[in-house]
Amino acid sequence: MGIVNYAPKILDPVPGGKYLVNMIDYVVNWARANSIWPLTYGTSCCAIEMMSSSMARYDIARFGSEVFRASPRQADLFIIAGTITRRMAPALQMLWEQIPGPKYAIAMGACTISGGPFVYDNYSVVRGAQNLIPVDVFIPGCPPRPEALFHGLLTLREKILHETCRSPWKEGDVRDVSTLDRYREASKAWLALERIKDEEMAEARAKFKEENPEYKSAYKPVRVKKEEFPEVERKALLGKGLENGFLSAAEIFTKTRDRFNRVVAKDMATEAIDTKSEVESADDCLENIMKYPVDFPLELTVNAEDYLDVVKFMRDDEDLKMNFLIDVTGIDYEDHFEVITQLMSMDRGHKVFIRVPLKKNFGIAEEKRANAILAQIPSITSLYPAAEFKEREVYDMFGIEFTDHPDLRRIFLDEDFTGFPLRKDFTNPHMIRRPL
Amino acid sequence: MKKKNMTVSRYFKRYLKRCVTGPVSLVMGLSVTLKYFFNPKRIVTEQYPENKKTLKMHPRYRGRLEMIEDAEGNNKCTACGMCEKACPNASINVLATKNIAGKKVLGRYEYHFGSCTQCGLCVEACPFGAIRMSQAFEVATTDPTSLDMILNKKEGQG
Amino acid sequence: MFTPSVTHPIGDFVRKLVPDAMGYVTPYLPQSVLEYIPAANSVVAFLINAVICIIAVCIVAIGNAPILIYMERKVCAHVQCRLGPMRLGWHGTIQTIADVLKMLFKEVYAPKGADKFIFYLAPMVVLIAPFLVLTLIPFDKNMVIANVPVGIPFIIAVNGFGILGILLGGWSSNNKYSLLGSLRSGAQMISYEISFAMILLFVVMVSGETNLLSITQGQEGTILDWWIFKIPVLGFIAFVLFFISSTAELNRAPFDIAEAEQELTGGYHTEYNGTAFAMFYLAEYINLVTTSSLATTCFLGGFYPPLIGVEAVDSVLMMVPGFVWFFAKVYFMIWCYMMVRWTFVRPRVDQLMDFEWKFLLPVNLVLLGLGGAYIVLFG
Amino acid sequence: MINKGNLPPGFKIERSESNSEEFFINMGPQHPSTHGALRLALRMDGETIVEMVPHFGYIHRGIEKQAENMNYLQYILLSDRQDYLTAIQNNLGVCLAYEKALNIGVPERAEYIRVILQELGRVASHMVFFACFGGDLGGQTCLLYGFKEREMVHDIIEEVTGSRLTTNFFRPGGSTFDVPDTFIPRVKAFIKHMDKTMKDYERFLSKNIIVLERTKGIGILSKEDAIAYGCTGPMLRGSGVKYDVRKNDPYSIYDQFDFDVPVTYNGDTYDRYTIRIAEIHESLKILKQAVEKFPEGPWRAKEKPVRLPAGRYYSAIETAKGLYATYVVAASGDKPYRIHTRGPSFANLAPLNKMVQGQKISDLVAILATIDPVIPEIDR
Repeated sequence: MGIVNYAPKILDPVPGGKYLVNMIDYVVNWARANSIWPLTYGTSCCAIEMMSSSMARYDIARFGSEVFRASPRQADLFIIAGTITRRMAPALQMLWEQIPGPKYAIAMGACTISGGPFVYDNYSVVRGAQNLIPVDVFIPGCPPRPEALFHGLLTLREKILHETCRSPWKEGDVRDVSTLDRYREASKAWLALERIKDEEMAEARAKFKEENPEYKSAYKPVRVKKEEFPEVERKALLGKGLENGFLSAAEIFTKTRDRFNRVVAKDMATEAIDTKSEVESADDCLENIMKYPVDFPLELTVNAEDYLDVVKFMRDDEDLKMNFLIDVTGIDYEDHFEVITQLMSMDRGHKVFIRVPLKKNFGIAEEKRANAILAQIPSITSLYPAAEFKEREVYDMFGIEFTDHPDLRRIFLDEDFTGFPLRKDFTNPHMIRRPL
Repeated sequence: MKKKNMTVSRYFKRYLKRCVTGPVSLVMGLSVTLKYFFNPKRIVTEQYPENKKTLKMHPRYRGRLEMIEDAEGNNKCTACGMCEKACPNASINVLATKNIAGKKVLGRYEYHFGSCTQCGLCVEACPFGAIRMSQAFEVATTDPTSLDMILNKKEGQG
Repeated sequence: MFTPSVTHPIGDFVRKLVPDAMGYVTPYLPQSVLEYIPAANSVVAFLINAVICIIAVCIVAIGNAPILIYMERKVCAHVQCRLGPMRLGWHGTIQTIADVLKMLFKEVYAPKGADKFIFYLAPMVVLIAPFLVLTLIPFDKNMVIANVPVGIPFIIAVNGFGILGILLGGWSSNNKYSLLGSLRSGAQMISYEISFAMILLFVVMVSGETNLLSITQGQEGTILDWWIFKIPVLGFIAFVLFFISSTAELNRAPFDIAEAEQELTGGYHTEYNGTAFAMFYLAEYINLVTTSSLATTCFLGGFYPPLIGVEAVDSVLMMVPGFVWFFAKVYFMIWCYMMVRWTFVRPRVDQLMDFEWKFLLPVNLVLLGLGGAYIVLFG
Repeated sequence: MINKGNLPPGFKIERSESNSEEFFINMGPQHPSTHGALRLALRMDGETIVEMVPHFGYIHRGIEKQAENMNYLQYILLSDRQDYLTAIQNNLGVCLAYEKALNIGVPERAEYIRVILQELGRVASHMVFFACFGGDLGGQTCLLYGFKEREMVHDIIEEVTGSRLTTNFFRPGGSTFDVPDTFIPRVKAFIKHMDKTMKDYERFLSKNIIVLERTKGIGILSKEDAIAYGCTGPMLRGSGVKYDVRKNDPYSIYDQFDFDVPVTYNGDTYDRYTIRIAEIHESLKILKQAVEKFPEGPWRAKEKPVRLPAGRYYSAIETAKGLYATYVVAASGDKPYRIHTRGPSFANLAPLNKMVQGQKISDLVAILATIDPVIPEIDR
């Protein structure tokens, strides 16, 4: 690229050289503006629209851009399609650096302009690609239509055509807008304006009031009439497995209760940890179960000591045959965690959700608590291999340790990330609270 | 595909079978592409910048937010802030002011297009039908600050 | 052996022109120089000849490449129910020129840790083989640059150069994907070289010539005299086998495991950019021209028109000059390559090897045997 | 000598013999065939994969954290962005959980709208699979063919919902809008077109010998493994388990339609491909029935403010990828205490390491294509 930029230096002294330089400019710009090869890069929804734009119906090839290069070294254009997370940011910057100049970037979609749907309450999304790399064209939309992308491409084309070798392409600047809270900024600016306006208007308003003491606004806003709809009763459909042998919630409960007498079924609305020493009676539990429609899965509250045994029993018992693990997840309450293991029987069709309340270990000093593991529970990876990733997720999000887990590492966040995001008291310097 | 205890005859049988079925299947595939190649009617491409005049979005298409204004530029907004609350990521600032009678009216309807997800929840939430989603889709820009827009031309009525 | 001999018209013209021109110059030259004139005469003639040949090759090779790239884009677009380049020139005709210009003005750099000398050498090495092969191709009766008696062995010998460039490029890039790609490519091309050579040998065997011009001249007559049809069934099988192995030689889909964008993000040329990448790109398409020319020469009757034995039609066909027929056939071959490329999926690397060693090679050997038998019985 | 100590994190297999040919390759996060921002660390022996460790989180957007401070309706639009290929199905999954909580039913017309859009979404998603599968095997043309038909679906979806991809359409008790008059004729035309084109596409890819060679016997997932690893959807049915949430845990009005659950028993890449093709046909079958019986009437139940009573609500639906479950823990107020999504792709990716061991790097691409993961739904 360097050669062209020397053209004015060499040719200007020559008589008529200026015209030659202009001609070179024209040819080079024409080539650059009409042959934009994008890089194959996409992370989420916008990537699909980017792909759509290269497909038969929209056909980006008409602009000469169908040559999507997988290697950044052969690309000219970086269409940043999709959310950029903090974990992805270094990779994104590296890709940008690998593209040989002159290179251009299009921020496609709301996520890459400002963070999009993930602006507030978010600890992992970079609010806008312009924080990381210089962006030339912004295409708002979530995701923008392929036509909008083409419009962006044409906008970029116009921009390229304005380059000359006297003012050649150079890498733009990165703008840090990551801490920009547009809502609060606008409100603040408006408040300041309002104050001035109030001061200015005070007299006029007082005068107006004096003149029309009985003033009532002539404007009556009309509410939009909404269609009336009937109320419909919900039908609870009962599931069935691959074979017969569906057990109702009460049957599962009694079966488990026979074996483990500390297992209880609480009202689903209760969240309190079992502080009472005595266990609720089986009848109370059955009453709780009966309160809910048939398509609500049974939720059992199990002690952490019994947890592994209960799961093992459920898996191995011939009638229960819980051979499928739907999910393992957690909930953070103020004083305790709850790990929820969702089991299902593919053959029989019934489901059991096992709630395991775990007391938080408040022995850890308060300042260290944010980054410390506060509870432990045995891992069920040996029973269900599916649990491996799920338990890693719970560990990553809540800081609950799963003992005997084969590979307990963070799964979604970096190893050096501070804190566990799904705890209610989680704070992060990058997070902006949602203003409403 | 590899079976260890395959006899020689079976191996050759399979070999010969594949020699026949293989090319046939390939020719079948080729016949599809040839059919598509020689039939220009199958081309489905819409040529965007050239078809600008005929290109129309569906009536429900959610482009960017816009204010419904009458001929004089008056809007129906009462600055109730329902849309603001409905917006999942605070892309709307309903900035209220007091008019000369001291009544709360809309001062400025600020809309951050750059973060708008075009979900349409604000339009759903608006009790007075003051806003709608426009059909605009040619929205690319080189200047990100132009994406923070003010939608109302006039103060609210009241 | 390598005396460039553009046969009749241009060559004669040059041979005549040089002494004539010297006649004008001699009176002004000192006596000491004049003693060397007979020798200088032939040297100058040689040089002028060489320049003409180089220009001719470059026109064929480099002039064809943009057309081919455009053609490829259009063919693939129409197979895929879309339009392809539309906005630059009439139906996007000058799109490739923009692409080439843009690539020439791109920043060029080698990745960190790359062996810079070899890194930049590789794309040039890749270009050598197709250019050398092109010199041997008879485009028309009088248009052959080097009418080498050992044409086919020479092509077989030279073709290996392409692998070298790819291997060097992949290795010097300091990238695991590039290395994997070049290793795959090396293995693939060396294997397919064998069947490629064997089919050329089949042609040599049935035609009894190694010189390409003679091979072409052996196919004079109607369409049935072309080698593809002259030997019933065998010729066609040989042609199909040639098509398959040359596709592999070309590293084109479905045998593009060396590039394998979905697996290796571009294979051996992952790390190349700007002009160096353009050279790889160019080499691919020049290779396409040479291989198609070879197929045309060996199987499709070279520059001879497809006569069908009906006098009225034939006389019309004969009016079209030979090189037009030649290029028409070449472009038909290229179109076939393109249709295949945009239809089939890519086999795995070990299946590719299996296919060569377990299918192509045995079939080739059988074919050679049958060809020999045919010659003995009927030829 | 490779022992656990000097292996990168995640790798487990220890090999006693020294093997100097082993090397590590990093695939992603920007790689044409990892379907977005997935990163796979590969331990290779030549072209053969010894072991693979997936690294997630390159598109972890903290949706679940964000949901805690959003109201229930606003979460529906975040569910669009999880699995964007089946956005319209995710919408329904979330709405079903809300409906359970609010105890509101859905009128018949709304149910039909739901079913038709669901199945259209499934066809669209499977067409993307068809496209990417062909594309990942190296056939670029396939990529475009698949997307061509998908565009038709998205045109219909756009006409109904107002957005091509992120629909944000369903609400507890129905949907935001009624369908326009052109909806049913368009769906009918689409079914007719699809029936014809699928024949072409199957001829193009299904019997192709290279595809057969590339996919048969590759990436075998046994029935036991499929269940143990929590695979759902076409992954599970490809391995011979006939489990479909639409049949086995019915929601909406799927119990009123006559359709089969295709199932194959080899559990290899080819089977997972054929399952999806068969599912397209089944979806078309449902669509035909639904279009025939499409009723008039109210298209929405009475609107209620979406404030869930305290409790826990679980809903499961079958998206194109598998079991998509939403678990809502509601406290008082209009904001969820916690919403958790069980996405099918996350579970389906779990056995990948087991499936690719001993296969070639090209097979990895093919296997990954038939798992058909959507990474934002894994990372959430």
